[in-house]
Amino acid sequence: MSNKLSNAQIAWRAAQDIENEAYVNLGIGFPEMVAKFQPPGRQAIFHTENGILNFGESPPEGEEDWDLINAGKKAVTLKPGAAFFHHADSFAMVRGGHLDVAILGAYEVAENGDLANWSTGPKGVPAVGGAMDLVHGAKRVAVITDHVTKHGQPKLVKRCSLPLTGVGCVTRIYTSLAVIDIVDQRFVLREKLAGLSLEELQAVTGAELVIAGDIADLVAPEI
Amino acid sequence: MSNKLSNAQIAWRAAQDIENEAYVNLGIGFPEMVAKFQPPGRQAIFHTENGILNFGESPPEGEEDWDLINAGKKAVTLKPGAAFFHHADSFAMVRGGHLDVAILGAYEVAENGDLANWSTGPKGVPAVGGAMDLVHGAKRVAVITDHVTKHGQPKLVKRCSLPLTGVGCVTRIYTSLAVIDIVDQRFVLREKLAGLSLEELQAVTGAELVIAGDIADLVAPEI
Amino acid sequence: MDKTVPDLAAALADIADGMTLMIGGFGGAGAPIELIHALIDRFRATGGPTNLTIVNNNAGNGRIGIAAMIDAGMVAKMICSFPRSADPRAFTEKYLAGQIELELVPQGTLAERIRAGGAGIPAFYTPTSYGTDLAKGKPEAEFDGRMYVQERWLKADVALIKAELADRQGNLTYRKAARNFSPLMAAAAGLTVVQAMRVVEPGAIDPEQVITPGLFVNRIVEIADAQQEEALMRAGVAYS
Amino acid sequence: MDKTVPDLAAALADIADGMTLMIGGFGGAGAPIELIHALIDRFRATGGPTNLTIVNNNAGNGRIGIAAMIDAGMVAKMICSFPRSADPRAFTEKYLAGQIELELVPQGTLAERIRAGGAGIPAFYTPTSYGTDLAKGKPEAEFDGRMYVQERWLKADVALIKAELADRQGNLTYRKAARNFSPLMAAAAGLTVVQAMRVVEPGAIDPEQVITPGLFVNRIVEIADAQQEEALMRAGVAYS
Repeated sequence: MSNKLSNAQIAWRAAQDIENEAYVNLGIGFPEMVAKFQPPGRQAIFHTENGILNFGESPPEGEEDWDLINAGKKAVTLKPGAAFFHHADSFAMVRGGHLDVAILGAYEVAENGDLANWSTGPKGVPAVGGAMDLVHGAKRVAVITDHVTKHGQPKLVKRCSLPLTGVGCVTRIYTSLAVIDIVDQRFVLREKLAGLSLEELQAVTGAELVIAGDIADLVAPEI
Repeated sequence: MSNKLSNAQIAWRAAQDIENEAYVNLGIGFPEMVAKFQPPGRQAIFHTENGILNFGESPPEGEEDWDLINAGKKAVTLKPGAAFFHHADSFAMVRGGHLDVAILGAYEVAENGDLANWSTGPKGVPAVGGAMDLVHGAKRVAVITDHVTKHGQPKLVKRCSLPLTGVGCVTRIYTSLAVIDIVDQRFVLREKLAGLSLEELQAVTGAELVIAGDIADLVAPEI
Repeated sequence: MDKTVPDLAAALADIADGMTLMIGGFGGAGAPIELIHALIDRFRATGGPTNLTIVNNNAGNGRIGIAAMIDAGMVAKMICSFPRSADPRAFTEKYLAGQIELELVPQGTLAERIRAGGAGIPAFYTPTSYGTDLAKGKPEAEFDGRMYVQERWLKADVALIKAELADRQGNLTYRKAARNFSPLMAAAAGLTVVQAMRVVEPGAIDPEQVITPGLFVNRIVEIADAQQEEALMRAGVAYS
Repeated sequence: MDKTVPDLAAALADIADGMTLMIGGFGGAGAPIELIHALIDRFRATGGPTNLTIVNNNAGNGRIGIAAMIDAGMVAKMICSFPRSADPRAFTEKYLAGQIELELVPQGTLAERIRAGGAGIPAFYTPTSYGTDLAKGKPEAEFDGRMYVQERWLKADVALIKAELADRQGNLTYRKAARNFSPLMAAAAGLTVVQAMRVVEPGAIDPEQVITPGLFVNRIVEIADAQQEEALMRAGVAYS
């Protein structure tokens, strides 16, 4: 086993928790990868902020219709039973709690459920998109992320240092090393890589990992 | 000339002030009569609260479609260019100020523009419908009414005694005796029946009639 | 994904005493008569559901639909804008006898409160009702020199609505002005139950022509020969 | 009633310095390229309109559309959720040089503020942005134990939007996901200008399928061979 999961493997693991027929929004970028790892026999219905429900994969290159795109401005296709709607109706679905799952990326997640994923500080051009809406938009808001930054610093922290996207909004985190729930403002460890000791995991985590019940092995296929 | 205009004649007079291609909402009951007195060459577009724009007259008896009704629950027809929409969109049109004219009935209108037309007091079953929305819903909110109650009491008053529909919302009043604008919280007389003296009109009006400029004769054809 | 259920009884399962029900329709247009009458049947057979709060523009007409629910004694409270009709006996009698509660809401405010309930907007400001008895006790605020009343969202446990077409995923269209409150109610209820004139396969409704997207719908029952409330009224039908 | 105008110049008449313009589209889908480029032409010929505030989800891409307006120096302020794109040079350069103002609004809040502007709702509460930098200075309130931020309506002097079909009375349909913000903007602007792929006679659009009813529309110009912004981008076209 490699010493951490790849992004594709993290996305695979997150996909295993999406129920059949769930309504799901995947944040732009890395989270979009979750769609292709739905377990056999399950079919989620995907929502995109710009006004489509039940869209499918990208069309072959050269067959794009640029009036049929997702929130990341990628060309998509439609599945049978798709619907178009305007932006206020789209965010009524989000803000109104009609989605079952939203899966987002993260710069930092704090043990109190706070998420920072839109701004790395005052430099450059700020851009927020739909992130601040989505964190209040689903019955379950999950994060997928590498466990540490590219400099090796913890991304799971006691309190976020970067500008917040939302307060107390994250309920589960899938990382390259572990699966962690946020319960009563604490990180509760559910799964970790088999080859990794609890001490090693704690050492790269910025807040205490609570043990409550069995810790399963985090496993994902080679992808 | 009769000593007062009939309801049909009041409706006719109000119809003369509706510009060609205006978007208009007519309150249920008496105000609905205004639609049939549009001057030749003018065609208003009528809105009904329950979600139709550009509806037309009632169909012949026996040809009603009871899914195609107006706010008064009367069967209507559609004109070319009609549109259906849901109730929130319908009242977005109203509240958002997208109608040019709303014409309503009245129990009382006060010189400060207050209107009472939904409740005659605490007895019986109260019902408000769309009246409180419509009074804030048009660039011009006009009232059509007999000048006095059936007991001969003024309906144009200094301050309303009945429960209000809206505050300071009425801009013009068409009565059986006169046409009156509300300007700076005063009744400004514009037209009166030729056979009626100013003193006679003032005697059946509950607040001072201000004279500002010429008073035209109020005339309407026999209908 | 198939949200169709075999019959009215399955469609109405889990509707319990004390719940708030939004019922689509404006007058007879859009009134889900078969769903309502099946719920009355259940009440007669089992004594429940009762003590219901009903949200609709009106408070029933004659002896059918919502009026028949009131007659049957299932309704504790009406939230509506216009509890009058051609034949308002059912509500009027109970109201004057103090046996039913009324929350009177201006029609546009009712629509917007339901829309807010579905859209996750807990409160909004409207000019409607400012300075009137219906604004009493509500917060007021000034914006850009004009006064407004704060209104709260309205949600329900269940919505009962009537659609023209429904695909199995719950995408809906409505017939003419039968649309009215139904798309708003579908979004504002925890459980949305639809009676459709026709159930079609996903893909049969043009995605640009869907009025209520399927994620707002939980159960669909096909009632091909659905009755129109106004037509029943004029035929003198009574369900009380 | 005929709201069509003969050409782009007539469609854009009365757009003046300092105005707020809502421009439809999300990325390239729904971007009214011909209206935008004709406005740039007018600016180059006459020096106006300039000092504009533009409302759009994004802040332009490449050297066309809104990016070309920014490059031309017509834009004083952007109100948007995501001023990034495949090629955000036009905005980025001016922003970092302090030559353009940015009001950053979460995407759903932007949509709801525009919707509120059209619907006569001066303010509403949303959970979005609570506890973040984007809520700073805004009133907050608790409803049912949860905290919310008060947001204000957003209106504009002019909306520029792209439709699929327009009848002469202004009833509109949109193509696929090109709908996005356009129906909201049409309602929130004092003057709504539409470029339509095809103008049809009243009655040609099924009343149940109208997305934007005509009363929100003031002027329609038919641009049958309208360009798609994303396709122009990928073809390397520049209008700056």
